[in-house]
Amino acid sequence: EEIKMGISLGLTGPLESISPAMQKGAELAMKEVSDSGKLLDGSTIVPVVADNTCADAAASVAAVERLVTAEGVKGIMGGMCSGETIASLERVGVPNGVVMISPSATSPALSTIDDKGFFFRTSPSDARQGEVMADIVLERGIKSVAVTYTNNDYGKGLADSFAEAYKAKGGTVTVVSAHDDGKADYSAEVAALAAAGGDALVVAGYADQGGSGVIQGSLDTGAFETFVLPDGMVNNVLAEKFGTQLETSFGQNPSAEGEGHEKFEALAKEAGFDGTSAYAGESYDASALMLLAMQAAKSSDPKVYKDKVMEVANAPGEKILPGELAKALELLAAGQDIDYVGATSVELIEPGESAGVYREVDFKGGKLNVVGYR
Amino acid sequence: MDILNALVAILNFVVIPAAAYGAQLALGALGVTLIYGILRFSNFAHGDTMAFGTALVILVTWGLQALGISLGPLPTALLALPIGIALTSVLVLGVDRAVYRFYRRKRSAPIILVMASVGVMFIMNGLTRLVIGVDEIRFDDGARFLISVQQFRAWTGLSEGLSLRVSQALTLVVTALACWALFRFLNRSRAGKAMRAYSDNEDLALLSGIDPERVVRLTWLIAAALAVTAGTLYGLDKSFKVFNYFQILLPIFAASIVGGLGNPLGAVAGGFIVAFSEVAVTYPWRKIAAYLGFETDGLLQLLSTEYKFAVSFVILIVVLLFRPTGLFRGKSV
Amino acid sequence: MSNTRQADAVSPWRAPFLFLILVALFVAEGTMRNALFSGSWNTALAILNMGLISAIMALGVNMQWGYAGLFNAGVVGFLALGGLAPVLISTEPVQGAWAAGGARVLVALVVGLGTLVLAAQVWRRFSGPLRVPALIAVLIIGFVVYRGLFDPAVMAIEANDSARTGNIGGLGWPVLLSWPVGALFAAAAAWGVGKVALGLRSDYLAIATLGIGEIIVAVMRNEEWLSRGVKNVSGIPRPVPYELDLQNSPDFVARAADWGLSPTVASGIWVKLLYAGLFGLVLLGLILLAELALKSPWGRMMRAIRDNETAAEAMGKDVTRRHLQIFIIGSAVIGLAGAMMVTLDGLLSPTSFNPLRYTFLIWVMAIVGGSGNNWGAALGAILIWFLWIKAEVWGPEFMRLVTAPMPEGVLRDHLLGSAPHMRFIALGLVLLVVLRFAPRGLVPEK
Amino acid sequence: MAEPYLSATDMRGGYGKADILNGCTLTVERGQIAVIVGPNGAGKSTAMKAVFGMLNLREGSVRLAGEDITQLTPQERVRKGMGFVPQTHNIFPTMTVEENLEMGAFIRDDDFRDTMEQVYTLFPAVAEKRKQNAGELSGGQRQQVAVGRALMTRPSLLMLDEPTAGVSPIVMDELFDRIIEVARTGISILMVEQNARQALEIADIGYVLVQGANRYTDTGQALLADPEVRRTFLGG
Amino acid sequence: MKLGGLMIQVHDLQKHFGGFRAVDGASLTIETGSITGLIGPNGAGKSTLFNVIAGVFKPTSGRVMMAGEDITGLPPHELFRKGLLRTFQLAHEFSSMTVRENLMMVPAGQSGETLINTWFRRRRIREEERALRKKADEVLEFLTISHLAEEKAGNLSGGQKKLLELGRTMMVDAKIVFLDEVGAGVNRTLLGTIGDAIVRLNKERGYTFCVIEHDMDFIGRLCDPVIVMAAGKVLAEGSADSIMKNEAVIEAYLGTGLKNKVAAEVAEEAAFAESHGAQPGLGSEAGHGGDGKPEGGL
Ligand SMILES: Nc1ncnc2c1ncn2[C@@H]1O[C@H](COP(=O)(O)OP(=O)(O)OP(=O)(O)O)[C@@H](O)[C@H]1O
Ligand SMILES: Nc1ncnc2c1ncn2[C@@H]1O[C@H](COP(=O)(O)OP(=O)(O)OP(=O)(O)O)[C@@H](O)[C@H]1O
Ligand SMILES: CC(C)C[C@H](N)C(=O)O
Ligand SMILES: [Mg+2]
Ligand SMILES: [Mg+2]
Repeated sequence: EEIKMGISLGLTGPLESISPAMQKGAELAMKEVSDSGKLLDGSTIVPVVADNTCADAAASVAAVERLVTAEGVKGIMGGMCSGETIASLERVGVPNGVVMISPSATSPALSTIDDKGFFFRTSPSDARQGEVMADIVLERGIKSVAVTYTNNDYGKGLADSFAEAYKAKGGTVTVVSAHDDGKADYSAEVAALAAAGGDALVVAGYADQGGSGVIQGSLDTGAFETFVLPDGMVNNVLAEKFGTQLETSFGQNPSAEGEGHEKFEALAKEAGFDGTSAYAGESYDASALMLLAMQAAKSSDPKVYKDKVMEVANAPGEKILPGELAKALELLAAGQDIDYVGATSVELIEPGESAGVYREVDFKGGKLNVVGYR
Repeated sequence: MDILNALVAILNFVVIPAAAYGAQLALGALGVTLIYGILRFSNFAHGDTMAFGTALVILVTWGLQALGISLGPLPTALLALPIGIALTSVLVLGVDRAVYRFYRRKRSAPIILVMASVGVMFIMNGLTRLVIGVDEIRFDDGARFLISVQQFRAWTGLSEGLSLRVSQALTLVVTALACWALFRFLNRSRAGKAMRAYSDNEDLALLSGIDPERVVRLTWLIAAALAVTAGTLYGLDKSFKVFNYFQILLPIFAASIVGGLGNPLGAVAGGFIVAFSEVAVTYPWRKIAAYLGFETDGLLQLLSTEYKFAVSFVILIVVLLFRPTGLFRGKSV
Repeated sequence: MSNTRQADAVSPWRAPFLFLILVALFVAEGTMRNALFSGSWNTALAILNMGLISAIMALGVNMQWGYAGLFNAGVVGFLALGGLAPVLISTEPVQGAWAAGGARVLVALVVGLGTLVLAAQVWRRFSGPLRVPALIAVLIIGFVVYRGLFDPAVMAIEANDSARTGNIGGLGWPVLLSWPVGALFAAAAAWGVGKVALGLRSDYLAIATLGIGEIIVAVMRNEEWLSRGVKNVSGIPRPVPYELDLQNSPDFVARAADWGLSPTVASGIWVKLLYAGLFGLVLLGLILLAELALKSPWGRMMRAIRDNETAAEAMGKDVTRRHLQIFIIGSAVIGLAGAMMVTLDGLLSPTSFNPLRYTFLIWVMAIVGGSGNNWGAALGAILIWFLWIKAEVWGPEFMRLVTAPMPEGVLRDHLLGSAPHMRFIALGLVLLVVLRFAPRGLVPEK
Repeated sequence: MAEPYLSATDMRGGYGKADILNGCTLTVERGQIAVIVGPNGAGKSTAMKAVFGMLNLREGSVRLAGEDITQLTPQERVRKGMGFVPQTHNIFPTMTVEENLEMGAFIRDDDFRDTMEQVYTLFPAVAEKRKQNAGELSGGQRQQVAVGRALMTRPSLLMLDEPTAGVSPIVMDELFDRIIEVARTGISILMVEQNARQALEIADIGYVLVQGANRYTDTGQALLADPEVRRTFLGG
Repeated sequence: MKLGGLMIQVHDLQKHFGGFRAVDGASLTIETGSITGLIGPNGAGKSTLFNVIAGVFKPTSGRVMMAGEDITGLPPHELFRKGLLRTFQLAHEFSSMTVRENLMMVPAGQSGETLINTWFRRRRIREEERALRKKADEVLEFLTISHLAEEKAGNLSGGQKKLLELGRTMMVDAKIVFLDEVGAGVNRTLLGTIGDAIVRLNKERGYTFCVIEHDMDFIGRLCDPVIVMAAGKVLAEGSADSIMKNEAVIEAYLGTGLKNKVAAEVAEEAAFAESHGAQPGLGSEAGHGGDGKPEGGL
């Protein structure tokens, strides 16, 4: 059987620069499974890519509609951005009964959405990240921060959950203000943040968007020296760009410790892309999960295999790392349990999202260093 | 001392950044306004012409850097600029030949030309991405700061710092020069007058022995030069990202309109109005107030920065209500 | 010396012919399975539905530009306002939201509006040196009172279960009702905007409306109490049955089987057909009204105004009033389309309201279709929308074609890797080609 | 007989499908004043445009100084020494009066300040307004600027489409005077006039154009003397 | 001419452009039922005065009354409803509409101009349209451009556009019509006919006219009184005869005749022009003699 799998990413638009690595990550898993020849008696996987533009819900719905109704995909690795994901899920995924596993849509709203069991994500809800971030900041002895967020559901949700947690734990938030992505200039935002003051600046944005614009402006004018950087910002690009200027900055992103991640990085390198790029690992895992669930359910019908996703993702069973998909398929075929770990230590909690293991990072020496996991 | 601190804070966070941003907008607006003034349509492809030109400049810069050529404290990109301009000019002239000339001959309504320019915008947009990809690119080398915050603090002993980047100073200087040169060119030189004559009354220009195609070519050449220069300076100051060059188009249009379309002085004034209204109106005065002896809890912010763009548009609309064709009495088709 | 444009004669068969082509495109999309078409009726209908809505938007733009020469570049704002209606009218009420601060917000808004009215009165009635200070005093006092009432009320509403709702909530009325309400919202805004800005000419009006559009969208993004701002409202009720319900209804499944369709596919098609019917009905109704108006002295008067305002004014036509009238009507139509679009999406997502997509693309549709011609605008809209969607597939396909003869290597990889960007190039090329062969639009005004 | 300086023979052509010109012939000798009169819409302006190459001719040819210029573009004709004042849209509205005149001298490389002074003495009213935008002038003043612009060109053939429309009597007299003077320097003049009686007074040759074809061709005096012509075309 | 009071009173009107006084304290009256001529050198401020009266420009100061009512600064469309019509010096046609439509759009209060009616009152509109069309065709007939009824107005010749300008004023019952150089560019034979029409409209329908024109033949034949403007002020006023003899007017405006060799001959022709005997632009008032003008000619 030839199984088509959809990949829905914002290949053009405001996140066009992190999409390629995500696409490659997803395709890597599919290729691995395909090459192994072990899925459902030698089925091959054909990835079909759709450009959801990230920003335009209507275009995303149209693109995903095409994947499902025209291409007849059996599952979708996507969507990418929360707003667009909600739209395509409600309009296409659920009505057509197609499983969607998003690597990166992190809005808390997706936890409560009525998905009829078709939606999962390999990233955690931002409700959790806010708490983790608040802990890290306080532990570093920073008692007062300014917060800027990218003005969308992701940024807003994250900023809110952080500010709430931080205040509850005794910190002071001097200001919470939005910045829009893709603006020509961030002087106004920097000026406002600087005027409000604070020991550090929390930047809940995107590394190659407004987020780095704000950081740039702050560094140039000397407004802030320390930046707190959540998932959208933790990125090698950022380290390359600012180098030692981020000496005192730190942050966290969903990503688990262990071999999984390193193995994935190696695989990615071999395949010619950067495995540490944001959400590349999550994309790999999302694809892998769907394919493994098929094997477990012995069916490529999403209505059937959707019930197996949680099962393959979680214990009990043998741990599966990136590059070991063939082994996992064999085990499943033999009726054994697996516990998929993958690139990001996947652990799905109800209602089908990553539990949220975060790695804490800093930028000492102009490099992205992992400090620990929590 | 505290008053000095307050002053420095305003300079550092409001005046200098807004002036630099204003100059960037102004430089872009000069190109838009020129095309509007002479060829009488709003060129939506201008932002992407800027992007395309800058992409070329970056490629050449990389080449130069690989050869070990540099300009000392100034960015190498300045050396690459002429080449970028030349290449972009070729492209732009080609586009005019392939696209706009047809509608000019047909005497199509300006709106048709605008729509054609939207088409060109899409194509250039894709082309730039093909050439250089979508990643953010930093290509500024040489010294970054004329005055850096640390230096300034060390010199003055003030607690507030002040920074002035090379790229900011460069942009300001280039903008002033470009505006002056363009103004003189249009109003004094023969070719410039021919361009204005053409824009006023095409047929009569023909009857005066002015070669319309030459005028058009010249216009595109200058516009291309302005676009590439604007794009490069902007990229040096911020960074190069294709997407941003589309986004900057809106404030550029706003700038050229509020100043009065077709008028170089207007473009520059418009650029600064837009920039200053964005930065100044949303500025929280708390810190300044504190330096002046009023401690408050509130931010003393008129409006939050989410509305900065809205604010600049409100100001723009108010200006237009009192000056319906812009501050400097622009044209309207 | 004449500056008049030479009108090429246009065959009367052109419009029907183009419509046939369009139909053929959709049929191809629905039936043919190849590199260019998907062969799925679901896709075809999905494109058609959004195409119909786009047609209504383009119709609104066409009314303003084509009939009256008003350059409204704030389409996205009126669209967004229209889109607010389904949320406020037909989503379920939010528990406790009204109690938290609903009344206070209303009072605050009334105070805000009252301030503006008062300020306008002051400006009109007063003269002399007191005028400006009085105006400023009114504005400042009004602003302070307004913020005093507004801010706490908003905080209270937003604090009310902010993860799931945090907004004022809807009335729970039928969603179809929200369509005219959406039109009304947009019309009301257009009235205010028109009063202020319609004195401006061409591109100046354009930039002013562009700004107003941005402001409206900015408000919708940031005023969370209203419609959750950037956190989006999803799950907006719809006027047609849900696919899953259909799939679970034995009746429907049986009928689908008669047609030889799987229940999933059939339910998708059926729902989309229902939508298409609704949208088509609205579109045709609007076109009918518009055509009747345009082919009567009213239309003649509008054309006269568009041609030469000074002369029309001297011939006794109240240009200002007529401009306002058509601006309001056009905006209402755009608002209606906005409400319909949000209903179709089931989602209000203010971040997606960007001017490229919802102002310029709509303009492209209206102009490519042929400004001044209702059928043209509709045709242009559906066609451009079709291309906008298909460019996603055709662009990369085109790239594959181009690179096929190339030797393996870095360049080829680079080009193939950049295939998605061909979407823009493809779209741009198509736009230019259409404009080239129909420089006054596909179906020009006679 | 030597060939006339300008001879446009048997011109046929129009804007769209229908022909406006139906075999119209115009000739002007060196230093002569030729005047075209005729009812509104007769095709006078069209004939002028045709002579100037702004209209595609289906038939007929235009020869200047013995050279066939039928295929030349208007610009090239300007360089051959033709100057033209159109009936409408004949100024650059957002340029100053002075710049308008400068544009008239665009193809001249020599010093044209003299000529400009002459134009200013001819039209003192516009001299006062030399720094003002031409678009802000009154109707008659614009007309004066337009004629002034053409005079700046120093053409060898000057074509004027209703130069005196909207011009006050005193200026009109000056203008006709000046035209005679110009013609005496050897420049040929081809003009359309509705102030026909005055124009024919000074005309060496007059053409009455009706529906794109020559109806009468004679000396100015002869046409003035013809009662039929007077009644139907010159207003009694 | 029987006069029934004052149709228009202009009181100390000023209109400045920047520092320039285009109209500089003009006061004048137009009597009901008259055909008043307004002449003056180029740039005297005639068109500007018209534009102020017709509401295109707001006056810098001064007042305009129409039939005793203050109409200063009213917008043009309201003036139209009060019966004040005007034509433009530079033709303002509706260029993308046909010539007939240009005329049919003129009358005010057409029921088809109300949006609701266009949907629910089709019958009534059709009837009105039929009547309008008939009227428009009559006007076209009169202006000798019936064959152009379906032509786009933008394609008309210069003179035809002028005719259309005039034709529009004939579509409704006006009280006062301001004509700004209808004659410029119009064939003189046709202008004669237009003159007749003006007289007829004046006599039969009681229109008051105010006419700017540089063709003194035309002015002389039609107008009484004639007002002369110069430099933004009223220079002289009186019958056409007296005006043409007025030294100041001759100096500022009329000039001393066509200074060429045939001036005398022209003067002779003037003799057989009856009525006021004015030979336009020629200024040679030979027929009346004794005005002390030089013979003219070089
Ligand atoms: N918009 C304007 N700005 C500046 N000056 C102006 C403007 N409009 C008119 N003028 C000046 O006002 C004066 C009067 O112009 P107006 O058009 O009223 O003259 P006119 O008497 O109608 O002349 P003509 O007989 O040539 O039509 C002229 O000198 C003209 O230059
Ligand atoms: N651009 C055009 N397109 C189509 N027809 C035109 C165009 N210009 C003029 N015509 C038509 O050509 C005919 C002749 O026009 P032309 O301008 O040559 O007349 P004219 O003799 O100069 O008249 P006038 O004395 O009124 O200026 C007219 O019937 C007019 O309707
Ligand atoms: C790609 C990610 C940064 C997207 C983001 N987490 C969102 O939900 O929108
Ligand atoms: Mg003519
Ligand atoms: Mg005048």
